[in-house]
Amino acid sequence: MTRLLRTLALLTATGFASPALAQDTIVLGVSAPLSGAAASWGIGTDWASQQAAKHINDAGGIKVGGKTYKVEVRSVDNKYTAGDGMKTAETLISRDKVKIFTQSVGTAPVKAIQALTERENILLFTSAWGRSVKGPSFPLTFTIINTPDEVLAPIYATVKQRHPEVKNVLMLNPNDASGQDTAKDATKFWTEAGIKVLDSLYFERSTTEFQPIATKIVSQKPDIVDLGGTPPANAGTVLKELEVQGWKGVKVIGAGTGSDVLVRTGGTAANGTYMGLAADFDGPTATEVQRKLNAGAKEVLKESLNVIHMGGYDGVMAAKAGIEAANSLDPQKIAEALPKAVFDISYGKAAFGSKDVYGTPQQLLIPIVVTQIQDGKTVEVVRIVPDELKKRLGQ
Amino acid sequence: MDLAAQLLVNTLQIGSVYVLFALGLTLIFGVMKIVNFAHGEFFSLAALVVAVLMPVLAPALGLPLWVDFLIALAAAIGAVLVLGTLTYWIGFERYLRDLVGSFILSVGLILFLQGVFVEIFTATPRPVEPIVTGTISIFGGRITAQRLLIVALAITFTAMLYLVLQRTKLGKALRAVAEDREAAMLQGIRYRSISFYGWLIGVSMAGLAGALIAPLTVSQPAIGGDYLIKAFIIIIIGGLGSIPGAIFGGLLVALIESIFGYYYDLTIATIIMFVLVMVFLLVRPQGLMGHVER
Amino acid sequence: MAGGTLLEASGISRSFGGLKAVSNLSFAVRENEILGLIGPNGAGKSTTFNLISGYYRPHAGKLTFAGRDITGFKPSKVGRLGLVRTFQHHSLLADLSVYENILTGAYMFVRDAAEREQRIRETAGLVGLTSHMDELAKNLPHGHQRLLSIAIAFASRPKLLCLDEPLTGLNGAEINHALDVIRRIRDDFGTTILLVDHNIRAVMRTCGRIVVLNFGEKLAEGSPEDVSRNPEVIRAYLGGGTA
Amino acid sequence: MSNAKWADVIGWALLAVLLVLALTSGDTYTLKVVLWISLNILAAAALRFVMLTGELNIATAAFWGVGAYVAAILTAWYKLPFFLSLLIGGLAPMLLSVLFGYVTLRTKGPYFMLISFAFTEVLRLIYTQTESIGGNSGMIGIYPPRWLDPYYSAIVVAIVAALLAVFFWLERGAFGKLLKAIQNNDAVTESVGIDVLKMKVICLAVASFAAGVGGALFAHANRVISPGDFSFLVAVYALAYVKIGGETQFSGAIIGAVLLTLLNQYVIAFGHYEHLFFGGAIVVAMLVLPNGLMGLFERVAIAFGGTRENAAPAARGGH
Repeated sequence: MTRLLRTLALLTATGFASPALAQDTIVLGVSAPLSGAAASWGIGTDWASQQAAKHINDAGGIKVGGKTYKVEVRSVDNKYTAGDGMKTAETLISRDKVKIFTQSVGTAPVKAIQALTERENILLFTSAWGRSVKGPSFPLTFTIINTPDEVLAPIYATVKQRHPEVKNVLMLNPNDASGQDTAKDATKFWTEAGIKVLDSLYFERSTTEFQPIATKIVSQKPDIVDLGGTPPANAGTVLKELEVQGWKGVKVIGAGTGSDVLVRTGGTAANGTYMGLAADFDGPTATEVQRKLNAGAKEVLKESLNVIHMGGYDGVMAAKAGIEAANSLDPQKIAEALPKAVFDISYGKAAFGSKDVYGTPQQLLIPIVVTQIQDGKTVEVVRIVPDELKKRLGQ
Repeated sequence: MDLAAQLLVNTLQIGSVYVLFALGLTLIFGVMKIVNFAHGEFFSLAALVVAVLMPVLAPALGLPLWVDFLIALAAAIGAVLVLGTLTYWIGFERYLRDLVGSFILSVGLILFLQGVFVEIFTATPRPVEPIVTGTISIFGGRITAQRLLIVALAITFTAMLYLVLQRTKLGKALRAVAEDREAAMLQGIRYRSISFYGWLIGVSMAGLAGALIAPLTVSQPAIGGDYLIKAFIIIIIGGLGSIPGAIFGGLLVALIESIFGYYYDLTIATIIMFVLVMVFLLVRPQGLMGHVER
Repeated sequence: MAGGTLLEASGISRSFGGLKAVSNLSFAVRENEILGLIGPNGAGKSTTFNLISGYYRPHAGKLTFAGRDITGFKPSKVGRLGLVRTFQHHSLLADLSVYENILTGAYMFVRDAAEREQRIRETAGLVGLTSHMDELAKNLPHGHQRLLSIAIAFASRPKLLCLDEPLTGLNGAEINHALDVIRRIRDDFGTTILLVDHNIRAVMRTCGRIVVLNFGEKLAEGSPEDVSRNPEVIRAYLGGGTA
Repeated sequence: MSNAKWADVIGWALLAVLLVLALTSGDTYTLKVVLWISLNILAAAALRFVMLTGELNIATAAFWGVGAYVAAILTAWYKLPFFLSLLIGGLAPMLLSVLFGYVTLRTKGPYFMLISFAFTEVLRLIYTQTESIGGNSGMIGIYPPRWLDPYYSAIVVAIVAALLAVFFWLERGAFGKLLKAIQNNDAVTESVGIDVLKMKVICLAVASFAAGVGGALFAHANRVISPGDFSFLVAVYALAYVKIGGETQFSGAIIGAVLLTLLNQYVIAFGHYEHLFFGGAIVVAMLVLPNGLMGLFERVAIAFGGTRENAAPAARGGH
């Protein structure tokens, strides 16, 4: 409850209706689910974003045109829906004069917010998956985590190489924009890898009983089950049910993020699972910043950070880099300056790129990591630093 | 794997928890004539308490896991009773037999309690280690020993509730009040205290369901919502206030979920249930098992 | 003087869970008469009322009203045809004013606003509630409430007004007033009346003819004098409890 | 002037203030808040209108959603004129509500409440399964015509005020009294020739037209819609406005919507505490203001020498 009291104190201090701000503060927006079934994504993202703001302020703030600004992150609950995403984003934009959203989670709300931000000249950083949110028609949108185009080809290739006998795959995804986009991309990449897609199933995010789905999967006898964008807690439950019902095959979670929750829910059934987004922020390849953040999150949130949470931190850092590179607070100028900049984020030095894939350089270049659960531990199987990033860093 | 057997096994294990949850809801309706939309929050609370205690108890006590589970279950019911007493005294007592007032109160409670639960338990999904391991085959349908244990417990609790209602003085009073409040009051039954006990038993059933589901799934503060919608369908089909109706409805809903979830998908299954409810209401507005009114 | 048949029930039956509440009952209400329907508790009077006013559907038999087969008609349709009833319990719109209560009765039958206003005044005047127009029905004294329930029904100016125990709970003076109102409705407006009440003496005093029910069947029918001398009726009342 | 009339004056005055703000304010945030308040007023009034018959119609949310989707499809896909799609956005749910009502309004109280809840959720699930309207992610790019953009809030306030005037006129007239009669005692009402089912269906149809127009206005204000926007919570919030404003008075819906929308704007800043505070506010209001703010107002008025009204009965659901 201490956080609650602190927030209350803060609100009382800053006034009632619209928290007034000191002149030299930049307000950054975060739009993420803070309630409901996906709340843990939003709450972790909010926390990581606040940490980034603290780091920046502790280090003296952001300098623009000779003036120093403090930053403040305001997170709003998009409830994972387009409508609430839109409404809360409008409040941040029109009331709090937010010019940059440093992280936005959930494809449906992000698509909604994007319609607004692109029109009103506002910068949007997002972890939304789909190709449909990127490209030349969205010059002010930047993606700050790896997405199917980066991750899927390497992970599927790894699976194919280690299990040459597999012929077909069955996919399960949450029934929403994120899941549908994932399924679409996954179908493409599996087919390119020479694997037949038997079926592509969906489930509602609020589902708690996965037995009927598991029965359905098992009856089709797939060689591989790809849980795509299924959140780790649900994925673990599905894997456990699959094991109970006697299925033994190759387990893949293309867009799998948190591995400790997966292990806790799946138990031994999670062993052997390949994941595309499950960076281990405690492991030997994690940076110092990531390890510290992760330790902090475990203490405060009782949860390890995942890639989407980390996107909250990286979004704020990228925003700072963009502002300083442009030496301006104008989103247009920042968007022009960002692709040229090389800057510090939680992964170390990073930059935006991938123009050859998307048509515009708006994809954050960070290491692509394929991990596998082995005896309950997350083990890196493949680690690819994008060639483009190497080039930009002069390696 | 024999498909029919597997689907039936699925039905039984899904249904047993639905039945418990819906029993509480229908009992509260019968006695208080309100629909407790906050029922899911009691479910969530119990699930969260079990999910939080299990990993703590095991190393601290060094007892067999099933003993830990029983302790956690008792603690969960304790928490539910405390919350139930508070919400009754502060709120529901004033909204007995007021459908609209209690509805809005319970919806306010949903929002409020979810906020509080996120604050206390965090939004992180919490799994629980298996209490017993192993898989058992029933006529070719496979079920974990864990789930079998849960099903057995759910059936036991349902039977206990049934016995309490049929045999005890309190149970008879509860049924009398549900049947005809005024007649019951004429016989000297104190409605207010009876409705309080009815409420506590009702929310405890939700709590039991939540505590039992905790080892089978991952618990987080929003977990009750999915069960709530299913439970509404169950009690409409079974007839509001009808105990046998809730049992029948719970198993029917689980069967539909199991079969249609297999052949189509779970959302289609839910839509089918809703359509079924519409048809039921058309044919028999008082539900399948409801009393025929003169 | 009584004329032709307004309502005819022929062989109507209705049972509940095997219990026959009304069985093979036939009787007729003649135009412009006041017909009394009496019988011991549980004789089937209320069921009969609910059957003829469409609240229950007969399992057998036929109902004819003003030359029309109304068997199985909804209550609202029966009401629109001119057969309107009052209720024993919950006979009012408790949270509405007297004015609004009577307005509800007139609503379907008078479309013109001024005419409707006139109808409401006239009806209130007839039962003596003119000075209570803005009071809520639930705040009225019991005697006024009984009169108001008659006023609601009569505001529709029905052909047949069926009164279900309008005298229950009234004192002597109130009973006389209510009976006076009932007689005036028949005399001044030519309305036919079917009256059910426990107050046998009052029914005898007011009605031209009486039908006696027992155990869902017709026991006797005739003038008050005939009926009161009928040994079966006497036995039913002495054996069956309250009169 | 009696308390009830004072209450009406307050309600209409609030609407007038909203209209003036919408016409004169240049601040986009103020305009947005005025817009949201107006839409919430409409939802609350539509819900309350059916409450006059005693039924709690959670399907208000469903018809709100149908209006939104229909109007969105018409303007975004078929490029129909905005006002025409608005009209059809009202008529489509109205027609649907007649079918729905004819089937379900034979039940009452908790059964009708639960079935209207089920209907709302089933429609929402159907949207999620319909890929052509974007499934779970919904539709984007639903714009009002460009020339209307600066006046959009004012147009919304005006339309809402017009629909409220219709509700007000109907409620004050014989029809409204009839609805209250049905709520009070449907058996007596039926005995005098009134087809209760038909009246309830008409009442529902009127309310659903307004809800549909509300949904259509919402879709064009938000420019995006998704199934999650039309869950039963829409009706829950509407009911909260009605209850906290005070259900006995027509103005209760207005006052409740104004206050709670403003409160919600405030609690948005609480991040993930939003739920906690909004839910807490509803609970506290239910505990300290059993008759809502209008009830409080009446008590204060009586304390200062006003007269107790033989006011219209409470619009209540259930038995």
